[in-house]
Amino acid sequence: ACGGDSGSSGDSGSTGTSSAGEEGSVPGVKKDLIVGTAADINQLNPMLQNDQANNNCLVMTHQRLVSLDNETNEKNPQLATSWEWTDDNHLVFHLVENATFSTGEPLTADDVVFTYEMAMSDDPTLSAVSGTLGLVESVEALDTYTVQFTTTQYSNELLDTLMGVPMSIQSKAAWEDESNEEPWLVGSGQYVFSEWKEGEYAKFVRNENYWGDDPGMADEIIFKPLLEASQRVIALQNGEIDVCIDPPATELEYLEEDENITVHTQPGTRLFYLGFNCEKEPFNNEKLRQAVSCAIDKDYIIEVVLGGRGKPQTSILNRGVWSFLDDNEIEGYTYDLDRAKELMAEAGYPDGGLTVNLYAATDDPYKTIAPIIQANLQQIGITVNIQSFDQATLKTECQAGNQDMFLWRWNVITRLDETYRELYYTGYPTNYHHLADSYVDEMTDKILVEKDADVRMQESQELQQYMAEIVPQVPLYVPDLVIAYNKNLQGTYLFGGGNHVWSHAYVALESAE
Amino acid sequence: MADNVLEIKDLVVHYETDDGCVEAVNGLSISIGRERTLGLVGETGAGKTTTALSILNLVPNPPGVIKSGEILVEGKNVLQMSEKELESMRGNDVAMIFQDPMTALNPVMTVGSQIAESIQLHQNVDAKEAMEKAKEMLRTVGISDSRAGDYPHQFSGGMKQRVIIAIALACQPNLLIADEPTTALDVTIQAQVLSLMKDLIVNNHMSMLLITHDLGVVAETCDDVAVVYAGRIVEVGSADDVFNHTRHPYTEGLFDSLPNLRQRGEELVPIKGLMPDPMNLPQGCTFAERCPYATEACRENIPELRHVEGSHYVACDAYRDPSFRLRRNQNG
Amino acid sequence: MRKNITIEEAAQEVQGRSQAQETLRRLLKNKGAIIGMVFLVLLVAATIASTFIYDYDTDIVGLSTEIFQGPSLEHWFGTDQTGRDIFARVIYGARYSLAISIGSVAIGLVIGMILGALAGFYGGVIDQIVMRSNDILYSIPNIMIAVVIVSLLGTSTVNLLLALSISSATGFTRITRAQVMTIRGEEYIESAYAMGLPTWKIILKHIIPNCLSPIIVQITLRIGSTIISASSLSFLGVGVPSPTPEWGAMLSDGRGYIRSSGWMCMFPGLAIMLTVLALNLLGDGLRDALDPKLKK
Amino acid sequence: MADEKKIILEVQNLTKYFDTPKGKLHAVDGVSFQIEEGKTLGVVGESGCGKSTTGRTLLKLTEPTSGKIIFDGEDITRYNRSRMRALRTKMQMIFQDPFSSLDPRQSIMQLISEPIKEHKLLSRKEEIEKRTLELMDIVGLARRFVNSYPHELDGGRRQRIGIARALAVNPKLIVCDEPVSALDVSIQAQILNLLKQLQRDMGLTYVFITHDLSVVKYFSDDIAVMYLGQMVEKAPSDEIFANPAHPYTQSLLSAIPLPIVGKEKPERKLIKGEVTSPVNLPDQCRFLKRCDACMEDCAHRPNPQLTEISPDHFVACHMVADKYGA
Amino acid sequence: MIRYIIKRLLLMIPTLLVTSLLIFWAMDLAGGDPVQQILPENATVEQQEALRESMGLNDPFLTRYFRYVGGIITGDMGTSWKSGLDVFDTFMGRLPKTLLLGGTALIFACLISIPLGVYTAIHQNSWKDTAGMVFALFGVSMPNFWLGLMFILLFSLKLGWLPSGGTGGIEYLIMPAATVGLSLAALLTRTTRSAMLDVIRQDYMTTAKAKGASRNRVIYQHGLRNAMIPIVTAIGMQFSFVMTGSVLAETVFAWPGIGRLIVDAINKRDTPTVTGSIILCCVMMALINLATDIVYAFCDPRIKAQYSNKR
Ligand SMILES: Nc1ncnc2c1ncn2[C@@H]1O[C@H](COP(=O)(O)OP(=O)(O)OP(=O)(O)O)[C@@H](O)[C@H]1O
Ligand SMILES: Nc1ncnc2c1ncn2[C@@H]1O[C@H](COP(=O)(O)OP(=O)(O)OP(=O)(O)O)[C@@H](O)[C@H]1O
Ligand SMILES: [Mg+2]
Ligand SMILES: [Mg+2]
Repeated sequence: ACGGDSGSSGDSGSTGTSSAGEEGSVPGVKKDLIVGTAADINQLNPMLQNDQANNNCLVMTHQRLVSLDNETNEKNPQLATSWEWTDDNHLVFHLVENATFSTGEPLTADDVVFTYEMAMSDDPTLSAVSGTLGLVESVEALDTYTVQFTTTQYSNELLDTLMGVPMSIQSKAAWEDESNEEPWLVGSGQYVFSEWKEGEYAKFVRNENYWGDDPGMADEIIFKPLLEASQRVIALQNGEIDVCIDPPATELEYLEEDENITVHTQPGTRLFYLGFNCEKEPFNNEKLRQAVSCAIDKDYIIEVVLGGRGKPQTSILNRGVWSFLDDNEIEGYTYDLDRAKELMAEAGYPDGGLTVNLYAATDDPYKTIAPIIQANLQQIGITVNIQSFDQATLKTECQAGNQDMFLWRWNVITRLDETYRELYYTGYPTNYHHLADSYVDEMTDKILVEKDADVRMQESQELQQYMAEIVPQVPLYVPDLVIAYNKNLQGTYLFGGGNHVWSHAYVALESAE
Repeated sequence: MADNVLEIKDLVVHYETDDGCVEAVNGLSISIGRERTLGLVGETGAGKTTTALSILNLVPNPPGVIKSGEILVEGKNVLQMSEKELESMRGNDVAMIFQDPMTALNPVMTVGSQIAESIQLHQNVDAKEAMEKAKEMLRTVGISDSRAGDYPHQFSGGMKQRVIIAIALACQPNLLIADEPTTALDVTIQAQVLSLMKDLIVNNHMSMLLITHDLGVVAETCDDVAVVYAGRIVEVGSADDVFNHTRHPYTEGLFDSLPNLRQRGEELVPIKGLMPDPMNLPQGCTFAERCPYATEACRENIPELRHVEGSHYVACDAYRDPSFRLRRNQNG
Repeated sequence: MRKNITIEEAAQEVQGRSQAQETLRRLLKNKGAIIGMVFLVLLVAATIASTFIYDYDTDIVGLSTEIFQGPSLEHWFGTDQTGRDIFARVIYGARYSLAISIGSVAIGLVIGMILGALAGFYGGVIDQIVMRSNDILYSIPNIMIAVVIVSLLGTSTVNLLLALSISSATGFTRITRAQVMTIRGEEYIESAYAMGLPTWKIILKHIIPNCLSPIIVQITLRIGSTIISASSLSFLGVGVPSPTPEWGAMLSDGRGYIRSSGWMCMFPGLAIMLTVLALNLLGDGLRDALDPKLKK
Repeated sequence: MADEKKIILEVQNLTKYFDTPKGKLHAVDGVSFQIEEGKTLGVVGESGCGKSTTGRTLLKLTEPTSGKIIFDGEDITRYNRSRMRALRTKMQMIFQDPFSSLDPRQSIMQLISEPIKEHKLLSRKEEIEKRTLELMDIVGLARRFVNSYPHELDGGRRQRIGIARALAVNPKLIVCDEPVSALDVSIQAQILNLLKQLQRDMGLTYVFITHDLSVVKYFSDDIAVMYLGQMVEKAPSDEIFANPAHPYTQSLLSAIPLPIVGKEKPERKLIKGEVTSPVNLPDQCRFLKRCDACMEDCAHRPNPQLTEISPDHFVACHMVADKYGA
Repeated sequence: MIRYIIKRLLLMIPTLLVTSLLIFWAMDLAGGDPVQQILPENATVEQQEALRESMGLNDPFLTRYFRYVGGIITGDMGTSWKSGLDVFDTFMGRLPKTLLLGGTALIFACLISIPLGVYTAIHQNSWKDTAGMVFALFGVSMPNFWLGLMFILLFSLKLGWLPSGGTGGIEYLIMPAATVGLSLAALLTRTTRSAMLDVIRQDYMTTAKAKGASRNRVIYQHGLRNAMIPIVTAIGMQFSFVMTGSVLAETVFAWPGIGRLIVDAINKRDTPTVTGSIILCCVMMALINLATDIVYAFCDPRIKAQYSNKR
């Protein structure tokens, strides 16, 4: 698949067509790893950024106290060697003692305290995540390598929050250095930010001061936004990139045929769903919501949108999350037109004759799903007007409650509370369903603080069952997580949710060439 | 015969358009002697410009086609010349002046360089010398040479026409074709330009074909006159022959139409009707339709040019009857 | 070849042929224009017929399991990602492209003619204001204006129509103004004043009708270019929203499947191209037929 | 007295300036004259000297800058458009270019009947049609052209349409702006004959604008010579040809090429220089720069005014005025 | 001439003020709450409010507008809500890409269209003319994004000769530039042909021939120089077409130029980027127009004279 000139070197050359595979400083490892992404980065300040493209970079350049194990979903030590709740209000971390930042300076409790104090700041130019640390009262250093969090109450999920990318530990010294205009770029990860050409690529180079025993392999890791999915596929096949994130379902067969390319598939977690505005006519009518749920042919959607590479589900949780109920364990309103029509009648619309709007983003896959839903609902007499928005507007509109139905996605795989609270808790700003259900609120609060895992499991499953009954949303499908890459790609780890960690990935050079 | 600078024999030129075939010139013959000036007079659409263009083989093709005939410039047939020979003849042996000075100059070139271009094309001189000569030409036509660097739009109509004359005369051609050179000018300017042309022609021993519809201009300028009607010569002779011993009814009609010969208030005697549509010319004499003397025979035969006396020829079959006289000549 | 007829008879032969008739005669001699007209007539006929042949809900936007089928006897142009027959959609969709472009050109024409006529006829301040604002609009690429408008007001056919009519209007303003300014200086306008006609009658009876030729040409060419603009916008995702079988939207849909199902892009694009080609052929024919330069 | 001539049009000190980017353009600058009913005033001069502007201003097709126009006893100088519209039945215009002065989209019928309809001279359709055909007969246009369009006709016929249109309202005064200069001599003669005949039949008054002196001599009773917006000489036709007084008139007359061969011709008197631009003129004699005869002090004296040197013969020249000792 | 240029430059100021006001107003109407975009979805209401206040979004419209204009004067066009980058820098960073694409396309178009236009014009009504015109007609009838897609289908997917998108070496430029260039070439061919046809009919062409100039000299020295005037006008007008074409080609070929910058920014409701970029676009267009007018003056001395006359 690759031809090309090995002679080209230099910056722009290497971002473009380094398919020949120049050897980097690690023997047998290609100098650079080029990842074709579906979105460009836009902000590398961990506390101000809010999307996945940035996350993927920040997990390479920064580290957190605790990290999530890709395979086991266990919490692993990262900058902290151990941690414990000393009582309901105190969480104590013991830090690694030899950690350093990319600048070479040591990472100590002071940096951690500095980081969290900044995170809790209400100054929107410093932190956008203070809300998630609502129950933390203070953070203090007990000694150079011990940090204590003081909280208002015990929370099952504080640790999970602290695992999040925004909570990456930053360098106090860098922030205090006036001459450093972008102090947030200093982290302790395997790679260091090097260059960003907006719209073209973002380049990261190996951190030569890395303190751990798992350093990066490739000299450079380059993220190259190729927004059009088919273009990424072609670029991969032409050897312009080593990894193609989210290859489109329709083109997988070409990739699978290509002997230089590996297509990796694993069950995904991201849930695409059809949400209702439960506060407003007509979908404040539970029966109607159930009817809609019965009218939607999820298998067809999966076939069309994913070429069959995905799973339908009934639970509102992300697949694979602790306590998730698979379809054989939960009862819901699945595709059944007759039942849908009955429910329509029960809802007070025996002859249909209902017109509703559906808010959807203009991009894939929403623009493909929306017409299918439109066609599905036509069959039970509901006329759907599709209204397309960019994602930001869609969120604003949904928050304002202008939608009848909306298409959206959710991917939170560690924190139960985040899903229950942020999507369904009465009055929560991101509760686009505008659901106000005291039972849901009550259960959510319980699940947050319940220390007994079995009880918590049961509560969570009850809540899932309840949700499946009141249908604030119709969970449509979870796409399989598919990634295609150069067959020589080694050492890659995939986060279950599709948050890729590239810091250990590299392309091995073929010895026989 | 060899003394003729130009000789056109039986020229036929048609314009083949989508709407039909325009028979612009139909067997026209003229000749110009050395250092003579021939006036070609005729109404709009008579084929004067077409004839002039044919001499340089510049009839726009398509739609124009020179069907047949012979055009001898200094004894060489223009219609058989190669493109190269034509180029070296144009501007050098035969030069041409066009009707409308407003459009005949290239608006994006300085007048100096337009004159110099002509010189450079035909004489083995470099650009600087050519420009020097161009300036000299400008002086000759009465324009200060400091204006050589100006563009045509900075000149008035009369001055433009002078520039055009300068271009035409730059290489001292033997024959100058002037297609209505003064029609677009005011009378006072016309008088200036005509007298300038006359002087230059005489001084340079050139011959000229002057095309016009103004009989006054012909009388002022020309030695010989040819009257053209619907693409044919109907009368040709010396100016005195044509003006004072008019033979053709059409020529007579032209004179009768002129207002200044009569007293105020008197009826003019116009030629009745219009020139025939060159897309479907009538059979026979093309003027028969309008001719007060026409007989049935006139509508059938195309009259030949017949000799009258000296160099005077007329194409009118009425003279088969030897006693035939035009009204104009009856009392004179 | 040489017929023996008199001038009078000749005149009688051409008698009473107005300029419009003359134009039509010349138009009908133009092969390209004929091809264009025939194509357009067939297209309009087909799209009208498709109303009776297909059911919108099932055939045009409905779902089917025959997804991604290549062109075959059954599906001439193949099927798309939800199994819809592309031939049906292309034929049915002609109405959107045609309606949007004709609609926006019509709106633009009315606005542009009024503004252009005012600016051209009265000159002075009115002219300055109209032409300055026109220049501003003209200097921003049309597609940007359209993208801004549509994305501000929301993606819908009506907004698209509005956005497109703005760029039409600027074009028509210019051309009308130029025309009116030329015609205003013609002697027959002065002659009409001398006859004692009031200004409004002169504008209506003499100026407007004589402005029309280049405007008519412009209309045909505009409709063509607007079809392209409209589909470009749909392609960028700010035009007609997806299940509607608008050609640009179909192309935008098909783009994701270009490799596996190239026909999804191919046919709507061909439809656009041929329609615009037909309009251009007609426009060129009209231009030649109306061009006074060729009259001689 | 009984044969006291009726003055149909009187113009006093008519001025028309145009504002151009280069400055004030004196198109017409203080022109005065009178015309008796049934007579023809010829206006001659070089291109750009303001002949057409004078003609247009007479009909108030352009507003004069100053001066007075008295038509048929009425001072029409300040008449507005709508009041003028009613007067259009009395004064009409024939234009120079028969190609551009007819709306190409109208048939001959529409063209000729337009003024009739506009002024509601007749109301019934048949009457209008009948009158149109009559007018066509009058101007010698064959009736069968009634449904033709201008582009199908030759220049002479088109000019006949223009005349018919002007005649349609039965005007008293017609301003003819170079009506024959675009035509061939043979056609020109036909049109001149027609105009003459119409004047005789209908008692029309003409202002006849032209640059062709031979035509004007043949056609006019009085001749006014204009130069750069001003009238430099005015006299009866024969007088001006016999005794041209102004140096400009003299050169103009001598510049006409006469179609005479072999007989003695008047000597040529060429004018030097080009036509001066009428923008921002100095307040001196306007012919100064091109004048052969001018005297030393002409440059220091103001612009000469018209003086009567013999009955009805007016000249604006210091030299002439001095000579006749006004 | 210099005075004319200065006058034109000064005239741009009010135009730009009006334009910026319109765009600012339009983007304001569009809403697009930046706070939603900047902050994570779960930010608190207080945080949102604080951010709004700190960005000055709660001020009245005109205050914000004049602050914005004031910013522009001091060279600050704001920062993107999306990427946090300086708008001016972002635009300027992208501009070379668009100029490269547009410029290549334009040169490519001129290289094809001018000779072809002249050629067809001098062979008017022959089969060569017809063939050239059919090419041009297809070119103008083709939506250029579709042409781009078909190029990808053929050259990247079927033949594998060229990369399907992105930037890098010259091979990345070929298809986008050809896409924009071909449509442009078609348009310009038509313009050149008709300009040339007009010129060929002019008297001065006959004058030149009558001087004895060779056919080529007449066509290129006299004809083309005069025909250049309408051609330059057309090229000037086509800059807006080049921009439009670039937006589409940039989308089709993932070419990171300003067209895509603006379209992306509009899609993301990144108001500062949209406003700033469009204003800069207008400035660019105005400068290009001015440049066209100046080139004009060099093509046509009559126009040069007009410029000097206009005080
Ligand atoms: N390019 C052309 N295509 C078609 N017909 C033409 C063309 N050029 C001239 N003709 C026609 O050929 C005839 C003769 O034209 P030509 O120009 O030679 O006449 P002319 O005597 O010079 O007239 P004028 O006095 O108007 O200059 C006219 O009927 C004219 O319409
Ligand atoms: N509307 C106008 N605006 C500005 N200048 C004008 C206007 N109309 C005429 N002029 C100028 O006024 C002067 C006199 O023009 P006018 O048309 O009256 O001359 P003319 O004697 O009729 O010339 P011609 O013989 O060429 O018809 C000219 O210099 C002309 O350029
Ligand atoms: Mg001629
Ligand atoms: Mg005039």
